[in-house]
Amino acid sequence: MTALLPGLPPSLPILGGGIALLLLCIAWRRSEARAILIALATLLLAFASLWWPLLPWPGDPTGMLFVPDGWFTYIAALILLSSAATMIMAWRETGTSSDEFYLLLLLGTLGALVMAGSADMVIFFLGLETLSLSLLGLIAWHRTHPTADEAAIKYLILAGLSSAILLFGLALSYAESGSLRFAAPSLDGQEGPALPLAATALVLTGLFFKLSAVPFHTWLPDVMEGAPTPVASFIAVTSKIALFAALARYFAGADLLRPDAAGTELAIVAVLSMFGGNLLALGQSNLKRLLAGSSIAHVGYLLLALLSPGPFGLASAAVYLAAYAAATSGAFAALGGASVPADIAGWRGMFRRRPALALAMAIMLISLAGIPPAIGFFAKTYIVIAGVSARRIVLLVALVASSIIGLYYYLNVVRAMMEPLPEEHRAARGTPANAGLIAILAIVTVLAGLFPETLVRQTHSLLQPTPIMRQASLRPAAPHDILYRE
Amino acid sequence: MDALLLPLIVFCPLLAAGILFVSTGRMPARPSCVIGAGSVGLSALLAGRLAAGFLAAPPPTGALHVTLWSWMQVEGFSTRIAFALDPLSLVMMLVVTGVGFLILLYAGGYMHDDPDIARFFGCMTLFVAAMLVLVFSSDLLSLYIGWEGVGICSYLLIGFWHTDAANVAAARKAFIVTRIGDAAMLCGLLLLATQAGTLDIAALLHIVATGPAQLLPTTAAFLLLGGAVAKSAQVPLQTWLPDAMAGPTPVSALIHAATMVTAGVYLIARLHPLFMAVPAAMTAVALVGLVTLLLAAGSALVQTDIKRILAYSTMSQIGYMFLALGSGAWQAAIFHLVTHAFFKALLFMAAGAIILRVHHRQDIYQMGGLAPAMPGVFAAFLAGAAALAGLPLLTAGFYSKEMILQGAWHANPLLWAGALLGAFATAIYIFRCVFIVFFGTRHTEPKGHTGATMAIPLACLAILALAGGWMEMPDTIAPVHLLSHLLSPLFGTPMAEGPSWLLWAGSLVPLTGVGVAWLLWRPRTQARTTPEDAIARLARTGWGFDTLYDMLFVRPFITLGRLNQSDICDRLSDATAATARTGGRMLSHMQSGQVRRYAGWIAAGTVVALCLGIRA
Amino acid sequence: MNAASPTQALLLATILFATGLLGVLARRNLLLMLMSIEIMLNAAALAFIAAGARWHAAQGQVMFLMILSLAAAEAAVGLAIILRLHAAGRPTLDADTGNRLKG
Amino acid sequence: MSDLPFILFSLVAACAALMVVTRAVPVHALLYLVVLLLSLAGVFQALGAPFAAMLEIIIYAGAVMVLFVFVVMMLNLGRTDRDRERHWMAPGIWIGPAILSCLLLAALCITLRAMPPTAAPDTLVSIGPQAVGIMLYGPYVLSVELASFLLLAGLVSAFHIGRNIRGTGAATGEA
Amino acid sequence: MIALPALILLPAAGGLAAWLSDRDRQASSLSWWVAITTILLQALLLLFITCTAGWGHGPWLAHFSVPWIPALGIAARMDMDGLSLVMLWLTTLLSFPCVILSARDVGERPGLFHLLLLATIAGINGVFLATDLFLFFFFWELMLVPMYVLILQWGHEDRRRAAIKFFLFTQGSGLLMLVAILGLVILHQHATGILTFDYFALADTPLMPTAAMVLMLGFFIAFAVKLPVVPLHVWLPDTHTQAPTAGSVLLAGILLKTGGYGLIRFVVLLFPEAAARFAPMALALGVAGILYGAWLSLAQDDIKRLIAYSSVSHLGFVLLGIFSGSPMGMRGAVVQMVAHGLSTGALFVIAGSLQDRLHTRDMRRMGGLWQALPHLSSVGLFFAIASLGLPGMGNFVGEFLTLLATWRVSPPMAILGTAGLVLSAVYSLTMVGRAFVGPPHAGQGATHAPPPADFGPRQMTVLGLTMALLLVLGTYPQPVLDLSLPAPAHAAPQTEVPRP
Repeated sequence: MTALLPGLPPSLPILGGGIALLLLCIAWRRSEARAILIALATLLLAFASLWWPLLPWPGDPTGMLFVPDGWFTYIAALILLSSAATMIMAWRETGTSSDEFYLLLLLGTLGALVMAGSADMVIFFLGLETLSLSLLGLIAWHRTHPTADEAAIKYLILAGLSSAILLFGLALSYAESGSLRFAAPSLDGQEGPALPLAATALVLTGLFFKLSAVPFHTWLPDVMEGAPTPVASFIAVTSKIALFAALARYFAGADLLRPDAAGTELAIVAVLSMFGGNLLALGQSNLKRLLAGSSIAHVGYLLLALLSPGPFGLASAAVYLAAYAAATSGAFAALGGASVPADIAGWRGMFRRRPALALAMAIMLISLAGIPPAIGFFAKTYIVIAGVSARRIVLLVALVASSIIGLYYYLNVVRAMMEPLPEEHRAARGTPANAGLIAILAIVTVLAGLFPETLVRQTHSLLQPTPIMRQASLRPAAPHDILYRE
Repeated sequence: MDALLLPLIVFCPLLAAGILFVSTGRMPARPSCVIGAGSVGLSALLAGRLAAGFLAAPPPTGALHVTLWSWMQVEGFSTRIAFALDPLSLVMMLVVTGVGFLILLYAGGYMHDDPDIARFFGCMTLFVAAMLVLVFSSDLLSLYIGWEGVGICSYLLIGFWHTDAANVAAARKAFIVTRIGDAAMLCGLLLLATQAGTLDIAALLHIVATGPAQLLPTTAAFLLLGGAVAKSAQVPLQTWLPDAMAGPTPVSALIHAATMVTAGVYLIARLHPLFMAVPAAMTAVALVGLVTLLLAAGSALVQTDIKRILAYSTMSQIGYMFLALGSGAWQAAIFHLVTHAFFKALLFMAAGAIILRVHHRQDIYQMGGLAPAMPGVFAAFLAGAAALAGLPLLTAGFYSKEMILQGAWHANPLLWAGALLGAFATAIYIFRCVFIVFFGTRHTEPKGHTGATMAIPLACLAILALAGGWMEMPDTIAPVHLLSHLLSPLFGTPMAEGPSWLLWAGSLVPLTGVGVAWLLWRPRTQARTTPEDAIARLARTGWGFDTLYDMLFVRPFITLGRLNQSDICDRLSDATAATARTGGRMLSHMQSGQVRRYAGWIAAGTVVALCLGIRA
Repeated sequence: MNAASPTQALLLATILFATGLLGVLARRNLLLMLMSIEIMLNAAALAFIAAGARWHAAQGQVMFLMILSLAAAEAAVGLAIILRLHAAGRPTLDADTGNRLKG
Repeated sequence: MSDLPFILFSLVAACAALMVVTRAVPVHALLYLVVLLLSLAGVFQALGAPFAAMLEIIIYAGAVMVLFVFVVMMLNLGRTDRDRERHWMAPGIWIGPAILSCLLLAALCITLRAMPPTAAPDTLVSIGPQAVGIMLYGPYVLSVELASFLLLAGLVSAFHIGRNIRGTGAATGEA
Repeated sequence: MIALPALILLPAAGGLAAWLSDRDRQASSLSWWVAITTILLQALLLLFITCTAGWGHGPWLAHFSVPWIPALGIAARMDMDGLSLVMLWLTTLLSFPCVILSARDVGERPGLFHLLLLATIAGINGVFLATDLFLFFFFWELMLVPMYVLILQWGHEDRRRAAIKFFLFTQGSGLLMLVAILGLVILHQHATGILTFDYFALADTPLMPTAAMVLMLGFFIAFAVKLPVVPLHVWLPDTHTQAPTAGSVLLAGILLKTGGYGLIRFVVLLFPEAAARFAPMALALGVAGILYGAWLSLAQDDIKRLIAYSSVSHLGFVLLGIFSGSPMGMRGAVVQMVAHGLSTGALFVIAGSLQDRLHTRDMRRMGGLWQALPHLSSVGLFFAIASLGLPGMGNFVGEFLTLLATWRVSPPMAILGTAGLVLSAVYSLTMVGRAFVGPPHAGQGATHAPPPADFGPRQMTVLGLTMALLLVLGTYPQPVLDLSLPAPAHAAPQTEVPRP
């Protein structure tokens, strides 16, 4: 059995089982409470299983479909936690017959986990598309919202397009090397590097699309605006974490400091994302779109970490992912819990109406902006450490310049919340679960910012994705190796 | 004992100033006067006691040194708050406290119905204290405290009646113009401190005397001259003094006639070895003095405001002192400083008494025929005018001016000629004033009478203005050399006297001037006017310096500042912000909502990445 | 050179891929955009099969199967959304007009 | 192996793809798409992948296309739709996409030409269902499981979306 | 010494207490009393620290260190030398006018106001103490946030723009400094293999001249924005103008000084060679600041803007002093900072009071205020005179020493700087002339509003003490001069400084 399931981390079957159970439950009798309980329990179980793996990880990915190394464990923990946060956000927010919502969320989480841990193109592709298809259902969830369909169709077409491009890239890569391992082609010993580079470019398009890096980002604001708030959070957090993990894994063995096309493209996209995201958010009055822009910019910062190999590169990215996940989830939870239109005007005077909520929102925004004492400050510092350490001067300059733009719009929201409101009316409250979530995230954001040592130590040692050797294909390609011919 | 006395002389007025400032608005008029005048009087008494002691038993080093405390002590530079009493500062001390007391006494009468009298006396006593600091300091930097201190007091007092915008403007102008000189002086101090490592006057002069000849003395002397020129209202920084007459008359008497404006003379005299080391600076001092004395006398000839006449006269007289300094006649300069303090304070106070009586009018053409109405004031004014004109034998001004003429003759006969011309003009303008104000038809009926507090100082100063010159006489008349003798440890023996016809010339010229004035402005039936041609107009406006400066410096500066009021750097940062906002709009535009266009971006990005890959 | 070589097949895949892209970019009808995407997916599938043939391995066909399932699922969801759009006020299925999410 | 079928199917496929993209009537495009899929099945066969060719015909050209046909029928398109479609396909609109597509094509062709030779001989071997099956249920058995989740995700999504069509339609109809 | 972190925690805790004490709306002045108590306690604490400091045991007087993020070599390390002590005292002293005068009359939510005020002070104290570069940067950024909210909530009409400008400029330049800090840390790591943010360890980093220059510039720009140095000053006039009075006082009095402090502590002492090479440029910038600030100050109609530009001018002297390359200049710069803090802080108190009373800052609508507000005007006159650098006041000592130090390096620069003194007289007296003296403004008599209240005993006492401090600083600056020379970066305190 173990030979058949190479490297399978136990959290995946747990999730699969949970999905099956939920399916049965839905078939038996619909109940939102039971659905969320099962879903949360599944996530919790999967989370716990990260620390008690059934199968020891040998440390060598050869011949394995999954790489349950430290990087995966960490990312999986983040994915599971942020999924749980999404579920709590969605509690009583998604209307009737919402148990399927949790089913889809679980499916998406499964896809994300698969993607984060995959060592093989097939697996990666399946994870990606599982996530993508469940997202489609989630985005189009609200039948009464006129924008839901629009968001869904946009996502469908663009995701299809990018999937096709990604697939074509994978195919080229396979055609070139004969290996389905999910890793960037190594350029050593090649006569003409054009084909592997072209394949990488196409694959990167697919990854960047899902990561919503500029210029592949255009769908994100629209989709996030059209989707229900928890789903937007899911897109911005869970999906991005998984994709970033996969991207890091893809380039795990590659030397990104070398001025070849892949490194250059990554750097260009990083700079574009930093500026593009921040500038895009600058002009937004809708908070969801603003957060979309912000999340685009954060992808740029993360790419800087990725592009800075060395002792700090991915460790800083890991810390940053955690900070980003906490703050963005928190911001969306606050958005969901505020029960006001998600534009800045709706949030005016929030400090008078819902001081605690406004404070939490302010903490999240401050964290995203990278201002102490929130964790975002430390995380950004850490990324800059990595960048400086790798001497990524241009990228650092871009980070500094675009961060200044970022400060403006984050603080603009804070400012709006502080403005006095002519008429004092109290907005409806969100669910207690959501309020608890917001509180926990706010506290975590501040405490982690004040005492980041634990997080740093967690990420410091673990965290290089294990490189996947390209030549370690399942089937070495040679004529005599063809086992079955007609 | 003396070491305690010296700071105490400064401290008395300083304490009074403190009390008066703190109590402003609550203390009635009389106690204010008592505190103000009394403290200075006490200082004068102490100064007298100190002077007596000094003269009786001069300290062996020639000066009494008192170090109060170390002011700044850092690497390579230290300065102390330190006082020294030597003959020069002794003379100055007596003038400042003595004349100062008389003027404050007078002010008690002059200002007694002003609601802000406490503030007035506060500023006045503060001024006396600052002036004493200036005089006593044995360190150039602590001298600078007094130097700027008197400046700020001058500012406060010129603008004392602050509800009138003109007064405020005059005060500001006075301070700023002198501040220009002060800045030059500060540069000089910086240079000296850098080169010599100290600002202690004695040490500094020692270094100048013994040190290698270098750039230091020349530049420093000229920079310090800049400060002196501004403070003493000499060309080209003289424009503030006439406007400064906006202040109350006692202020004009004390600050803008007797003491502060002579600080420049004092400074140069104090640092005379430095200036002697630089012949060019000496020439410059003499020329500045000559030019000022002639220009100012010319302006005074055509003024109609009695205080402005006196102001131009002050400039002119200080020009004499500068001329003397530039000629190397140090004693003459100090002597004239002393006598000028007497007679010019007298003139101002007499003028103040007149102004008070004629309903605060200052135009001499609106007075006329006042001699019968106020004989005492007339007598005092006449005494002052005579001393100013330098009428022979009787007046103090005669002796000091003679000494200056002698010195100028020794330096350069041309200087002498110019000075003589100035003396001629002096006699004309001051007696023009006398004739117009006190003779002829009465245009304004005087009211009230001049009180005792005003009369006593007038009398005292009148006596001093006439008799004060007898402490120093030419050998031709009587070999009295009290002042020269006193100052000789500092300045050396005065130069020998010139031929005796010089004395005759110096005696006859003022008399001729009085005669000319009588011819032109003697009481007549028809109205007496001042000529109204272009030169006269130019002279009346102080030879157009104000207009020139206004056009050259003030206006461009203000205009450019106004243009840049909103700060061009700020616009640049705004432009950056606007760029960012435009970028945001462009990206929003990219977000057109059309899925085809989004797909286009994706495809374009892919194609570009592909092309990158192929090129690599 | 053998005409039916994997390289030639890859060339065909590329042509189909470009044509599909042309369709996605140029057509305004959502249905036809969806069809164009199907073309692109097919091109990718063809590329995988060609690559598999090049390496004489079965993995290309495994991937083909996965793509097939994706295409089926995506077509199902996509068509459902199109139907809903059609029913809910965008009967022309025009991708360019009627967008509320923008800016 | 004969070259002729490959070349023939390739040509047909390319032409059919172009037709799909340029048809004004969706049904025509759909039919060309079916032609494309069928000819692709031929190409697969020529490449030595008979199993893939069968699946292409059965599932793709069969099942998936039926879905499309079904939807096109439900949409109930008419002459006005065709005219509108023609109008949308004004020549100007093609310029940008064509440039992008051509660039992509050119770039990929250049890279393909630079494809290094493989260790394998340039002969084609046919890889039948058996090989695929062993591969699928051997090392890649997990992918089958995952594919089922993928299909489940698609199913649930499509179900949820599709369930509400009538409701919303009725709602708009009433309004 | 545990008292060092207490200096940061005490205001923070006091602020929280003030905030909580304002929960019930009845006792709105309770929070004010809490705030005053906090400041008093802080003063006592500082007195205690001053008394128990390790005098005579080397330049560093007190030390505190606990590990914070050991994985990255970050510690919560604080050290105090004379310079820190002077700046801390300045902070503490200026908190009094802030709270006693300005915060008393804040309109709504005084509790929050006091919280933010004290939080800013806590951050500033941290900046003056931290000797771990990460900790320093942490405080450096942290002190901006409450200030931002202060301006935003209690500022004047155009507060949004001002607040965001303030934040963007300071924070943005801070990011540059962050990059420079990390660059230094990484270079140190490359050279020695040790990852640390410790100030003393980093001071020994061997650096190539170019690298040192680049890093130095990173620090310099951040501090130059804060100081501010022309042309990076543009945030300052807007911010000062729009900030509430207490905010202006805090900004002008202390916050700007963190820039000067940083220049001394981090630019000059960490990169002595690079700073020396950069000195001519910095001197030129300083002179440009002096003249440009003075010039624009003269052109303003808004009294707060005028004072703000005068700050630009005054702090040009600080730059001159710091980069004159001699201890004398540095001492002069510190005195100038202290004196400017006192005088300009007081001027902002006065300008703020004027705005409270007249509801305008436009000097075209003032004039002749002396008659209605004699106390206020006389105090204003005093501080205007102080700010024009009259000898005998602290400002003169600072300006003289910096100019003297500059003269040794470059006489032309010193001459230009001296020219700034003339201009300072011009704008100071123009302000006095337009606002306090002269004929009363026509509009004032027309309104039948009750005459504005003059300064009462509370204001006069506090401002009187400030005057006294300025005078003492001007006539006997030796204690400050002795303290103000920063301890060298290489003389790290080995362990806990022994108690005397």
